[in-house]
Amino acid sequence: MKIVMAIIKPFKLDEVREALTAIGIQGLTVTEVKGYGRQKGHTEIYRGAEYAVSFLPKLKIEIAVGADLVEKTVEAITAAAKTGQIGDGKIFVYSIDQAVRIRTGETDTDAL
Amino acid sequence: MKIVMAIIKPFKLDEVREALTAIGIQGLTVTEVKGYGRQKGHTEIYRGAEYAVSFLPKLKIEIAVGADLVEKTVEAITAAAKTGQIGDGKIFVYSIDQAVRIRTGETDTDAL
Amino acid sequence: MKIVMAIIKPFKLDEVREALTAIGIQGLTVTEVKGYGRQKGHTEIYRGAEYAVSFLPKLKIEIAVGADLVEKTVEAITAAAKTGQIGDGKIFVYSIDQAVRIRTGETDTDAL
Amino acid sequence: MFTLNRHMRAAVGSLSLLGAFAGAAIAQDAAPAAPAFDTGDTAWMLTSSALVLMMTIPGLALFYGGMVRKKNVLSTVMQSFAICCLMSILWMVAGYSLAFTDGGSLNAYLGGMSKAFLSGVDMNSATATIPEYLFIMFQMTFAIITPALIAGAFAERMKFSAMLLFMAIWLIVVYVPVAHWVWGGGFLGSDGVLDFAGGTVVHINAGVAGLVAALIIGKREGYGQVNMAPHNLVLSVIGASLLWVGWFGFNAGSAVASNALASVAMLNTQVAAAAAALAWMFAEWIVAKKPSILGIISGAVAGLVAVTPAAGFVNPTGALIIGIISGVICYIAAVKIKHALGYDDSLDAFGVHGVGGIVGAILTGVFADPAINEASAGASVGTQIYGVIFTIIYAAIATAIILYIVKALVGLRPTKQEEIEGLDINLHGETVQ
Amino acid sequence: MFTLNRHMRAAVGSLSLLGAFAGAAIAQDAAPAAPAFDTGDTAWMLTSSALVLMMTIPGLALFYGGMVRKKNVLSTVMQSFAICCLMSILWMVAGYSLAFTDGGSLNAYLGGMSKAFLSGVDMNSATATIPEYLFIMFQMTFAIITPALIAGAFAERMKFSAMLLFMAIWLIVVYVPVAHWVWGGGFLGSDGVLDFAGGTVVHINAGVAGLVAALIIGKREGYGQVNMAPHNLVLSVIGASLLWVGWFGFNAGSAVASNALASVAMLNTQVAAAAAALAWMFAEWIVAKKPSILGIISGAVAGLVAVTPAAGFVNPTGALIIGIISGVICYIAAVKIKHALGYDDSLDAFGVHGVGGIVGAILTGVFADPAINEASAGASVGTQIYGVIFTIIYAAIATAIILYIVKALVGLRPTKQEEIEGLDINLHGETVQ
Amino acid sequence: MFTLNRHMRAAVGSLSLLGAFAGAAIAQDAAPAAPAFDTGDTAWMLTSSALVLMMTIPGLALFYGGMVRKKNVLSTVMQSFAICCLMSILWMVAGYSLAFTDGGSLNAYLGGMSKAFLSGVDMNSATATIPEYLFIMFQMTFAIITPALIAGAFAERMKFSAMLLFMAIWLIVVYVPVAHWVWGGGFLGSDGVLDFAGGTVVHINAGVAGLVAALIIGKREGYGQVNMAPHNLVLSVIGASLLWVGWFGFNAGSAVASNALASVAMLNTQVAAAAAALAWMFAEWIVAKKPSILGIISGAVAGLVAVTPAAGFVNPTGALIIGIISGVICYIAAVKIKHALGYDDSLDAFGVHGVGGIVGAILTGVFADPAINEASAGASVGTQIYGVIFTIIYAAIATAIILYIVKALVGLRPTKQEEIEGLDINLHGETVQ
Ligand SMILES: Nc1ncnc2c1ncn2[C@@H]1O[C@H](COP(=O)(O)OP(=O)(O)O)[C@@H](O)[C@H]1O
Ligand SMILES: Nc1ncnc2c1ncn2[C@@H]1O[C@H](COP(=O)(O)OP(=O)(O)O)[C@@H](O)[C@H]1O
Ligand SMILES: Nc1ncnc2c1ncn2[C@@H]1O[C@H](COP(=O)(O)OP(=O)(O)O)[C@@H](O)[C@H]1O
Repeated sequence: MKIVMAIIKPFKLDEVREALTAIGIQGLTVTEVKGYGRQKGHTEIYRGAEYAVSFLPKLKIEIAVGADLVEKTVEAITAAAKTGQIGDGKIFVYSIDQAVRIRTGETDTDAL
Repeated sequence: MKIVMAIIKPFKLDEVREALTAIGIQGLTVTEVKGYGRQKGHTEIYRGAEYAVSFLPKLKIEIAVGADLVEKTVEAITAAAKTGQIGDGKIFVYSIDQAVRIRTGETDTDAL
Repeated sequence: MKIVMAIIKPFKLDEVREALTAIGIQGLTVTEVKGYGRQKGHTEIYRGAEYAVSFLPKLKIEIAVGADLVEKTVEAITAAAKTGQIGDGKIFVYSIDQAVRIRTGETDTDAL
Repeated sequence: MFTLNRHMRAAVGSLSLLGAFAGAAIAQDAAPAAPAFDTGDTAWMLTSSALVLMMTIPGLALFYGGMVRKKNVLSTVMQSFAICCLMSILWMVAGYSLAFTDGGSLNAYLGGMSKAFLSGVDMNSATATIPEYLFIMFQMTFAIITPALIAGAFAERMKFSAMLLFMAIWLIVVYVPVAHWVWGGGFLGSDGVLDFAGGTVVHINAGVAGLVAALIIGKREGYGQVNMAPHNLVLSVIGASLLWVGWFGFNAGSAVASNALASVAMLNTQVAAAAAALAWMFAEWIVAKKPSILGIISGAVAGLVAVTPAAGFVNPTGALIIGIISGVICYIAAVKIKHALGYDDSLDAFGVHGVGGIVGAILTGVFADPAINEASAGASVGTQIYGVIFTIIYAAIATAIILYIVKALVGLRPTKQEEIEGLDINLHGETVQ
Repeated sequence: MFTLNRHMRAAVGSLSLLGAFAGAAIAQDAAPAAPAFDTGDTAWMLTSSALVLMMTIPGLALFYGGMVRKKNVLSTVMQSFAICCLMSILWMVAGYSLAFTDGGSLNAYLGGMSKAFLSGVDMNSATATIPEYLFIMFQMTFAIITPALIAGAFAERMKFSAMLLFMAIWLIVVYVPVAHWVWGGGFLGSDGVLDFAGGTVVHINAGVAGLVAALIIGKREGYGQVNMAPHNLVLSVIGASLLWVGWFGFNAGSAVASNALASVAMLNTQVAAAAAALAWMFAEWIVAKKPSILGIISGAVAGLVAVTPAAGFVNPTGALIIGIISGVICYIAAVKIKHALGYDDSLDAFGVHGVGGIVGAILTGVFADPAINEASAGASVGTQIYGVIFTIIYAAIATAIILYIVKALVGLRPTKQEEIEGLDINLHGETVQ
Repeated sequence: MFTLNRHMRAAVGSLSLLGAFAGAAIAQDAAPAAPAFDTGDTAWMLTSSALVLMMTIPGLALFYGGMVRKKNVLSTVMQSFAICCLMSILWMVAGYSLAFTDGGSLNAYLGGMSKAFLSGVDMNSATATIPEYLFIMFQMTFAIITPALIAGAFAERMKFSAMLLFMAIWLIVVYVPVAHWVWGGGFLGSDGVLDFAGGTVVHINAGVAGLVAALIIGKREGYGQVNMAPHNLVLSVIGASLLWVGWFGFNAGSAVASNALASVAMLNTQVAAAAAALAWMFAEWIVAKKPSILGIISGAVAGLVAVTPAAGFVNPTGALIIGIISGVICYIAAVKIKHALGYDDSLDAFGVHGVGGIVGAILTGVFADPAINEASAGASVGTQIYGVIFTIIYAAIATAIILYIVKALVGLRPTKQEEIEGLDINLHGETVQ
């Protein structure tokens, strides 16, 4: 089993979620985060005080999936979250040893 | 070493923390998240505007533990976080290569 | 590739970010979290109601880096985030299978 | 003196003209003979003006701001604030004159431009027992809140530029004539329509405009799928509370004097608001199993709206009944009927202000009590309905035309992406953290 | 005229009766001869009524709402709002009559029902120099805030339905009689107890009821273990500020006139609030090493409470001393004594309102100055203490009985899980995001 | 009576002295012959006092609190609240006496101590037609807001203890003398400087003190690198709105009567605020491509500041032009000039209050209209500039000296780590969740 973790632009959440449910994913967890990356350097002025906005609001999505679904999941996210403009975000994939559904005690892919 | 990551219902936090300290766990990190899962489909109406509430507030708990403690940790969380109703959450376990305590530079299980 | 995940004191963010950019890191993601650890036991009184503050505000930083950069990254964070006082936080490192830049579809270290 | 009322505001229009002339004459003849302003009446009207301004900023701004999603809260409060500024200037430049001066041969329909830029008003000009400058100020606060109310109907989805342009035209083309018809010497007042503090002029007018705007502008992106629950009802509670407190200036201030009529109008306002709030709350408690804070504050506003035309014509028992009826009917309108018909009046400008205004206008005809106000003797449900229908038709048609013009000129909505990302960051470059 | 004061409110009760009769008589004889209401006095009392309403909504709602945990903020502000609505109706239906009319043979203890539903009050009815409708309105705002204060004691843990039921019974069984005893012609007023604006009737009454409620309802889940720090003191600062501003209506409005007595009452209110805020702040700074915002605003409210019975009887130097003493004593009561005794009066309804009210009532006897008010000449510390003790005993016993009845009828607390998850989502189905 | 104005406040100072003596005399001769206070004037001044207090708490507290970072919001609102408390006591103890009594041979520069602790003021003391107790109260609210305004300049980086000490000294050394010069019988008033409601005394004074403080205290840690965007402009909108509403008490209350002068002052206030808000908004829209909420509310405050000295001297068209000019100039000052010069006046105490006050003081000389106020006949731009320059020089030098003394005594800034972590947790032990 794997966890696919994606950092995306906030307003893309609904499209990403729809793309994922379309490929059969039934659960995910979302966190509000701040991202620092290439999409930086933009300066703002408030009442004459200039500063560089370096942290931008992003959403982190975590999806536990069976290893077989990883590729489709990554593709679905890439397609749905892409605007083509800088700051679209990243996807990282890593392995998990175990998954448990608290309610039932089910494990592994049954738990997802 | 492993990280045990659990998604739980928010009001279960104190019980889970107590269960974990009872088995000797001394640290953990909590994040407010929104969960999408089977516990969905419930619709609300505000002033006549109906919509499906798909994201529900959850807490993510991350606990770094030595490999030997993983099983007990998972059991403790499962027991404390369970209500038996849909949406109780998940536990995921994955391996970490390294752990460092910033204050002292200690590493591995000494760092926890 | 690895993800370096650090829990630090909030006011250290700017110093850590500067230390990381100094060693060539170009992106990272920050989450507001609450930490429970040894830095606990401190009690507060509001209007006569005493209670133990067990969760303290912390920041979680996640940085995806090539395996070669891990050591320098951990050192940079340790140096910048350290105050020497209890509660400075932890660093955890784990492996990722894959990284994708959503905008371009680039993968692996090209994606970072 | 305490029989002075809005029904006789037609007279007040002329009165103020007369006052100005008289004042000028006195000033020429014997400068020191200032007009006999009543300091107590003046004190209450100064206070009332402050109270009614407070209804819009921060009252309505917060009431609406708390009900939208967090990404749109600043753009929502900005609407109320900007409308407050723009309407103030327009009222001074032309609005007051067109509403409250004699329009000559067209007087049944519109006033004239003799007091544009307040020319001809001076320190001796009087309206009833107060300085005309103060009456202008008081009426200005009504001209501010009425357009601001409309904005609730299209919250979260209109371009700021289009909103400003729409509101400017709407004030002159809709608000000003209707105010003239009822209070400024126009035909509705002469025909005996009773509207103590603005049920027709303010609430039906704004509510209908809101409904038309909601229909023409269309639904919010994601309506029915995305969670659009109020992001912070604490703000809305502050807003509703300040609306309630400010409404004392609105209703009791409409006596244009500090007397028993103002007193009973204040008490009626309190009783109707409280009764409607409880009525909505219990109705929701029964139907939806939980009494919501959004419900109770919406009910309070519904009661305040409904008692507005009636405040100086009915007794407290009448106000109690008006409150209960309006609370239940507005609950049904805002929650059930809107849902059934499927239009997206985001914050229920129509469901609360339109429906509440109609209920109140009609019930004013039912409960008007001559022991409270001599003018109540002439009350007639038929006349009230006639006033309501006329206003609905005019407001609906004129609003639609204005919106299509604005759409042609600058477009009504931001892009879909801007709307989904939020109006705060896209239209104003700011967010709430 | 400026010697009119609360001490003579007993007289006012009869006065208003007389006024009504007289008015009726005049009306019969010669309809146009309206009573000689003073427009200035009326203007100030209209304003005062608005100010006192603002104390409860949004003032107290925010003061309390900011101090609870985020999961309970909506349920907390909802309590103030719903109490405001329910008490308004009850006051109109029966409360005013029972408090301020003649109770016949029982008059020492309770008024009668002759003005139930405000029957018999008309446009000519006068209380002193203002319309009786206005006096009813002004007193209504007092009947609103008193129960609302109690809710601070059991914040975060009472069922909404039980709260409503308790408050309705409490108004009629506790507030109304005590108001009658002091202001409505009852025995405490006749015995010479001085209470300018409600130290006894409002604050001791509510504070003691709060303490009893905190004890009977029990501690919050997790009290002493879980972090219960105020979630957003900005809200509490807004609340405390609006309480302060609104208190001018409460205290200066209790002159029931626009005169020197109202003026000195306002100044005394300001001085005492400021002095108590600083006293609490410095006491805390010394003891706990940091001056907290919760401390300074609590101190301000303590000073406002303590000066309430005194505002129209003492001079500004007296107010200064009352402020300093009450700030220090309430700090000790709310922070040290409560902690030592271990009861959970969540937001210190007793520690601030109860204790502050007692301190103020007694010090009124000490600092009353006949140069400010002739009635001060009769001041006696003994009489003040007698009034305090009597009110404490009655409020405590009656509140306990009512709570046990409500408990038997509907139960007092939500389930443990509901309480831990938060009252907002469980009782009202809403949350702040 | 409606020609009474601030220009003649010199006279009012003496008047109040006279009133006191006269009152005393009357009281001796025939106790019941109370002075002829006007109940309407008194009602409006009671209301005005409440309104001006509301400007500082919660108005200014929120206006400022919303503009800082979240970690400093409580410390920011705490400043306004604590200043309110401390200045109230200082005003009663010595400030009022030093500002508004006769200073004997030094009277051109400072009043005397004859009314320290308000000794000699009694229930018969009058200022114009109102009780002197009320005039003391009204003026107290001005002595509260002026220091509170300064705090915006050094927001997010001053020690609370240092701030309190600085403000206490500043009130006595700067505010009190300048108030005496203009309104209390001092030389600026005698020289013909027109300042209706405090453009010079309040706004230039506070703005210049703020600039000097910003320079001496230095920039915030991370200025220019770290995001210092306002954390919650909803709070600032509430604040700006309550400032606006409260400003009616400030400006219309400065007529010290309920008359046509108060009425036109209120209308002028409204028109100037609205015009300046739109002017700033459109200027920013053109230059920075987006109309911001921070911009429109800053513009409104700029207009309110600029019309303050003019409110009772100009006609509404004059107010309109003053509004437009001040909105554009303050936009340039706060956004462009500050940026060019690089000082860190965090919340633009100087850019808005200082610059707005200067613009307003000078334009008062340009637009003063004798048809509004006879005193306008003596208006002179030269005299206005003379008053402005004198105030700037005095405020700048005195403020600098006070700050260096406070620095030597307790230090001005918290540690760097405390500042970066936030003042809320470090100075007050509290945070907003
Ligand atoms: N090395 C990294 N580790 C973790 N998160 C990263 C990393 N690089 C970028 N991110 C996240 O991805 C977001 C987008 O990255 P950015 O470089 O701005 O643009 P792009 O994704 O188009 O390359 C960042 O805001 C940050 O949240
Ligand atoms: N595949 C998944 N990956 C990540 N998080 C998940 C996944 N499935 C569920 N979750 C998280 O677990 C929570 C509970 O899941 P849900 O399906 O609603 O109920 P249950 O845990 O009882 O099966 C979700 O709200 C979500 O936060
Ligand atoms: N076992 C753990 N797993 C995950 N996070 C931990 C763990 N132990 C500590 N932490 C995080 O690190 C923070 C600091 O830990 P703490 O024990 O207080 O001090 P120190 O880092 O100095 O040992 C905690 O607040 C928590 O967020």
